Amino acid sequence: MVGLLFIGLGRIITARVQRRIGPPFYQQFIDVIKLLARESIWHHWIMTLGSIMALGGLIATMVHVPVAGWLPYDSGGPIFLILYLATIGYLGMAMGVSASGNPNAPLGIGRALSLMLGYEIPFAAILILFISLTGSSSLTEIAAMQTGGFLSWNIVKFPLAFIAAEITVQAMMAEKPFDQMIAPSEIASGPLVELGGKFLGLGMIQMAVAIYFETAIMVNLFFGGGANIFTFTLKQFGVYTIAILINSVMPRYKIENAVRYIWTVPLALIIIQMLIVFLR
Amino acid sequence: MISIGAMIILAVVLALITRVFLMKHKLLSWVLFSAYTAFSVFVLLKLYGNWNYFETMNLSYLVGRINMRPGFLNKPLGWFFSFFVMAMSFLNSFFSMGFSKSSHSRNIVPHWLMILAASLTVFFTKDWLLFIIGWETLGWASFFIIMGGKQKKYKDSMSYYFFSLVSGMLLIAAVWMIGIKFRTLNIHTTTRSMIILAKNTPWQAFPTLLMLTLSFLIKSGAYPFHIWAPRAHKSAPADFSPFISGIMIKFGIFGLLLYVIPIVSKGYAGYSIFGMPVFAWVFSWLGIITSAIATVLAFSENDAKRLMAYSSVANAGYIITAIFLGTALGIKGGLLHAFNHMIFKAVIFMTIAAVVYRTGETDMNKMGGLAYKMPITFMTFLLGIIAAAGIAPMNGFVSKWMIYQALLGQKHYFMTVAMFFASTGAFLYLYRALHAIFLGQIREVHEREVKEVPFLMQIPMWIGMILMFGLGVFPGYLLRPMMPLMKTFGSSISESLNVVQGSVGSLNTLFSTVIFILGVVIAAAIFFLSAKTHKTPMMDNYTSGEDPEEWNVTPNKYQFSYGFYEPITKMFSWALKRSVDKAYFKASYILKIIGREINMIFTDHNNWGYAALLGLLAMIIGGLFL
Amino acid sequence: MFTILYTISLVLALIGIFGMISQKNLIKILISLNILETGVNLFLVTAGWSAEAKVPIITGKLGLPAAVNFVDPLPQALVLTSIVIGLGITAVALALILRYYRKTGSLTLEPSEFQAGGER
Amino acid sequence: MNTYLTLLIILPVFAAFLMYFFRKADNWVNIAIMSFVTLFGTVSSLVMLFSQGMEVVALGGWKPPYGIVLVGDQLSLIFVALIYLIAYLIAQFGGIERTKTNDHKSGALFMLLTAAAAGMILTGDLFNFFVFMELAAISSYVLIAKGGCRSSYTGALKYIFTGGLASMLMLLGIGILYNTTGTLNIAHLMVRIGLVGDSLRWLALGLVLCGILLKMEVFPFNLWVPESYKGAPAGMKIVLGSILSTVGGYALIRLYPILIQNPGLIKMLLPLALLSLILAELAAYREKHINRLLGYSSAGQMALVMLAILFGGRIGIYAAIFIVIAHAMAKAVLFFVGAHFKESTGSSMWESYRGLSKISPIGAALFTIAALSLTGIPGMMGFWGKLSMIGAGLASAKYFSIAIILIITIVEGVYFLRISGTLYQSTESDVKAKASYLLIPAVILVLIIVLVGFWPGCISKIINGGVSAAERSSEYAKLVLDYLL
Repeated sequence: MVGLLFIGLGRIITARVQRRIGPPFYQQFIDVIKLLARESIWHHWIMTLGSIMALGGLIATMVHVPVAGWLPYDSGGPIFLILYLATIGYLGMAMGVSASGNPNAPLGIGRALSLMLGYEIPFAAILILFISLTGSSSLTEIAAMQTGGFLSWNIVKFPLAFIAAEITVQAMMAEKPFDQMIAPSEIASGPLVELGGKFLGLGMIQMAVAIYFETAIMVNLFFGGGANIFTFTLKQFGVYTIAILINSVMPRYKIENAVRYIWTVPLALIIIQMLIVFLR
Repeated sequence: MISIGAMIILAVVLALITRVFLMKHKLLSWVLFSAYTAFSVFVLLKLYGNWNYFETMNLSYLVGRINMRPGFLNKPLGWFFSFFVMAMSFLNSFFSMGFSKSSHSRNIVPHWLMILAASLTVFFTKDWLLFIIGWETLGWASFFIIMGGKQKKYKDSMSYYFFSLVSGMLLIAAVWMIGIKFRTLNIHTTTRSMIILAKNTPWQAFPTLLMLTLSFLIKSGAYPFHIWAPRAHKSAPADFSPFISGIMIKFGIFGLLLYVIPIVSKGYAGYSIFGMPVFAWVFSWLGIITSAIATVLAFSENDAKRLMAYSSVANAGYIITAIFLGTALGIKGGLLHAFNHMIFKAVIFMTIAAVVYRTGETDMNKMGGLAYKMPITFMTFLLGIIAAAGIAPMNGFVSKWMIYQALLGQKHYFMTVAMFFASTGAFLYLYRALHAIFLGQIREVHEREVKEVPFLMQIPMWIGMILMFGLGVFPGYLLRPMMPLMKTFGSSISESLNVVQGSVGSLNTLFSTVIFILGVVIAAAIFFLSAKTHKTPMMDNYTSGEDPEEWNVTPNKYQFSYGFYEPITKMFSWALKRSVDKAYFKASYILKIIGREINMIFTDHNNWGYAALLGLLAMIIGGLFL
Repeated sequence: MFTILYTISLVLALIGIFGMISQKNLIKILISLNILETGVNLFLVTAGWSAEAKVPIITGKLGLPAAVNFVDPLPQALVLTSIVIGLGITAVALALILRYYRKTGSLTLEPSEFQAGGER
Repeated sequence: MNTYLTLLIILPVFAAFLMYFFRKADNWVNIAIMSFVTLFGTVSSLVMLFSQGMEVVALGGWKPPYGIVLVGDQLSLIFVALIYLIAYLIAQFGGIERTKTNDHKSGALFMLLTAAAAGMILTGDLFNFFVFMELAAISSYVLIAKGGCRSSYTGALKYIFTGGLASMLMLLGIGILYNTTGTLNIAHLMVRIGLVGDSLRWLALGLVLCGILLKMEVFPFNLWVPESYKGAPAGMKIVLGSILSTVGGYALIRLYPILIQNPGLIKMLLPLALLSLILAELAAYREKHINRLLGYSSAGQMALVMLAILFGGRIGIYAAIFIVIAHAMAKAVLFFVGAHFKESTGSSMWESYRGLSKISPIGAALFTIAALSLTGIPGMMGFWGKLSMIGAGLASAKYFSIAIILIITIVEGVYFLRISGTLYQSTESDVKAKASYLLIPAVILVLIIVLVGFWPGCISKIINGGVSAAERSSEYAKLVLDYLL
């Protein structure tokens, strides 16, 4: 829900940046409900399986990300599990759209995965930085480490890492300049090309869920979690806003340039950050 | 209770029988094979827990001054590996029974039985001599299986045999160094002596350890020696590839765990780096480099079996890294990953074999959409790649997670990042295989001809699926029996069924799986509660309702497979250009040229040969004044 | 005297070896081999010879004890054997050279074609 | 028992003359004579071997060191038994007589050769050794030339010249030895060799070695090898590969106590053996003609034997004996099977043997096993030799040589299994298996190879006896000299 709200608000922001008025913030909810209500065409049960697996995987991932220190189960927000559970969502999505038989879809997926290869590495480096500092791979503990006011937030302590993470998350959310997988003008929205009706609706929900937990991870890593759910969501929205703002003014990279960029700038930043931390 | 030696002899005898008398009766020999493996599994199950059970053969060998009576000893490490060998072969035999109808080589059963005998020897032997014997028998026996009487496969099998010989030679040399130093060839006593030696004078232990490590690494396809893996897998009969990938690659791991790791982790007192002996550190890195390079090579691979072979090499890389960390967690993670990899990679190769069985192809560019015709195979493959990519609810994730934990626990951050690269890369190429083989557009030929494989071949697939999922949810079912094994590596944690302890966190697999299933249920609820669906053929959508035929659009044209990861491949072209393969080819070419030149010496009838003789005389006389 | 004999024999042997190395004609190589052989035989005989010694033939008249200075008879026996062997080798070699000449029309050993096919 | 030792040499010579009288008779008479003689030799030498004694016969009643002695100890009897066994198999199952040169002359020459080989092994006198060597050489020259093709003559002529040169050098060495020590009895030489001055001893032993190295096919004395192996008739190939090289190996082992008194000489021989090994095996790696390939391989194996001896020590000698035996057997198998293949396909190029396993499965299996044995793969006889040899090298800290040996073993394994692989490739061909009787001896030998491969204990005791005989030179000398004195 929150993710959909974010997307709606994000569309407004984009429009404002581009000097348009934009849709209302609840537009996204309307879209989803409308799509779910429509009769849709499908080709094969694997499409269904893929869609369900994708959404299921992403929901499962979302559950593991602590929101303001709160979790439905005392798992502590295990970061590796989160990363790899998210992957099953992506795999499901990829499988579903592959089964649709449209060559644009796997093309988009191929790009998405290439990009994933790019951003996982600096992201892993960032995680390792925090894990080494806290001695725990639990997001809850990483967030808990930052309690005590603005100055103890990691964004302040490790600004370089934050910049790197921001670029990485930009790629993770497939926002410009890293939206090669969607690329509406080149490959007709890539993975989404063959999806219609409720498949597209599910796809939108997936996207919303993904945005939700990605921003939540960022908040936990750099903004000290949140005292309660509202501040937490606010922070999430802040992160998303940054992404949207960058998105609205950026052109698109070629995929190999994107990966190369991710492997140079953010990785260099994070390594400098690591050196600073470890040599201090 | 039947003894281990008798089981080995039984295998050899059965091999002879099948080779000599049953060449014409393939099915019967597979049934015999199946019966033998089932029997072995039974015997091994009875042996579990009976540690330190030993038997000695009534033969005495005199090797140098070392007089010995070879024998077998039941240790947890050997037990586990041999159990998996037998169990996997047993599963595989069902598959092969169904498979062996077509133009399938008749040589497989006898040589496979030889391999089983050799592997039992290697896993249970008490002394190095039998170890060498088993080790080298593996080489030639698999050479004949891999070649399978096909002319075009012979070069590939040769490359396997070459590396196998190299490994064997290094092993012999190392074993002799041990034998000369300690005056015995008993593996377990020399381990203890070696630990002491390594503690006191590491430089004396170093060459032996290095040779042994190299020998074992060659067998597990580590980096500069990895080139045999894709070739052997590609050329091997489709139903033997699971065994190569699942088992053969693990022999090296077994060797490392048997001798090298205990010494390096316990006693090695050489220079250390980051709190780890340089020796272990270097080979840990080698493991990670192996996985990274194999991953990159796999991106641009178009052959399904070669791709999976690179994946196996990458996984062997993780295992090597993990066990060389030397910590209990690392070894546990490595071992668990080794066993998990046995299961999921064997299953993946079985599905590929099923595809080969129906289509006769391994080139992924010539396939596509097979999932629509072979759903069971597809599901198996899907679960297999989920496990292989180390994604959450499957067994591959647990062991990968443990390896990450072990790496982080030892603060090897760069290795962790490199492993992330390899792991994500695995997801890339595995998805590519999934897409190119099973998804997308189905070829018209396959649309007409392909159907699901017979039930006999489905049995191991079903079992594999259950195992992968079951061990993913309850890794404890594997970790608990492994406790006596881990005790030999100095870890005495009692394992619970579904919670795995790491160095910087713990993992509740049951919980995460339940959450995942709940997520799927929610998603399914959303899906099924919403509006109806309407099935249309795939081709309808492209041409906006027009007849695809008129637009000259065919399924064959609409399958996107070729050059799947071209951008990434392009990025790594600098690395691919300088491949090790070329160096090997170059070396082989140079060897041939030298050979020809030497031939000329012998065939050329000019008298300069006598001049060489005179040179010899001069040398003998000149030696006087030296 | 010894020195001269040894020198001559060794020089002969060396000439033979040199001939074998430098010549290409089969007959000439054989002749060089024979020269070498002569040199070696001469060396052997020299080894048994000693100055002012008696002939190693025991006759009835000369019933003397062993203290008498004999020429060592053993090398002479050896040389006899060796000469016979040399003769045999020479004969066999000549026969073979003849056969070779008939077969190929050449008296030098030509390199056989490298990839010669099915011939035995 | 003493007479048996003499009979081992006399009987074949007698048979050779006997054959002349049966020249008009059927072939089987000759075969019967040869088989009887060689079988008798095999059995009697084995009986003597197991009776554990040491036999010394002074010929003509002349006592050593003046007269010629025949010495049958544990070492020499092993070798006599071996060469007689192989000679028997050749004679009985299609060697000399059943090839194209279908006459009694080959048989007579073969018998002479056998006698000479046995004589070389049994004699205790250096000059006598030389004489037997020349006898063997002359018969083998002629036998090689019996092949009748161009390379037979080329090979024979090359062999004659190399052999003539080497034997003359050896004779020179013997002359020097006699001149300085005053004896030619090997046992006596062992005692007296210390009397010779360093440089002269060096020269003499170096020259004597020339003759032995020729028989062992060590570079640069092996330039005749490929052509002779290619040109010789089938049986003669086996004689060359399995009997003559074996005798060379024996001679080196026997003379080892003398050689060891010149440590420098061993230092000089080591690189030579290594060079020989490398050259031979690399040449074989490229070779396409099967008989030449096997010839190169023989040279390589003999270089291995030489290396094993040079590594020294008990285990080195043990390895040397083991390798010699394994090589003789495996090489005989390979040549038998090779002749069978040649008869079947009409070609000697191993690349044309594709798919022969379908036509002659037993032949292919025998070839593979023998090849694996030569490579030193476990389960076969050759493995134990190679294993002991590597141990010997490492024990004497010759790491470089061991590295070379291991690398070369890999090359060897590759080229042998390449041929085996070719045999097992499937093709369509209308070739029929011919001359399958050639496989009978191969089966016998392979059974021995595999038996020993799995249970080396059955012969290691005998070999150890041989090792003791070879190693304890002073004891040997004392025994020979005291035996009749």
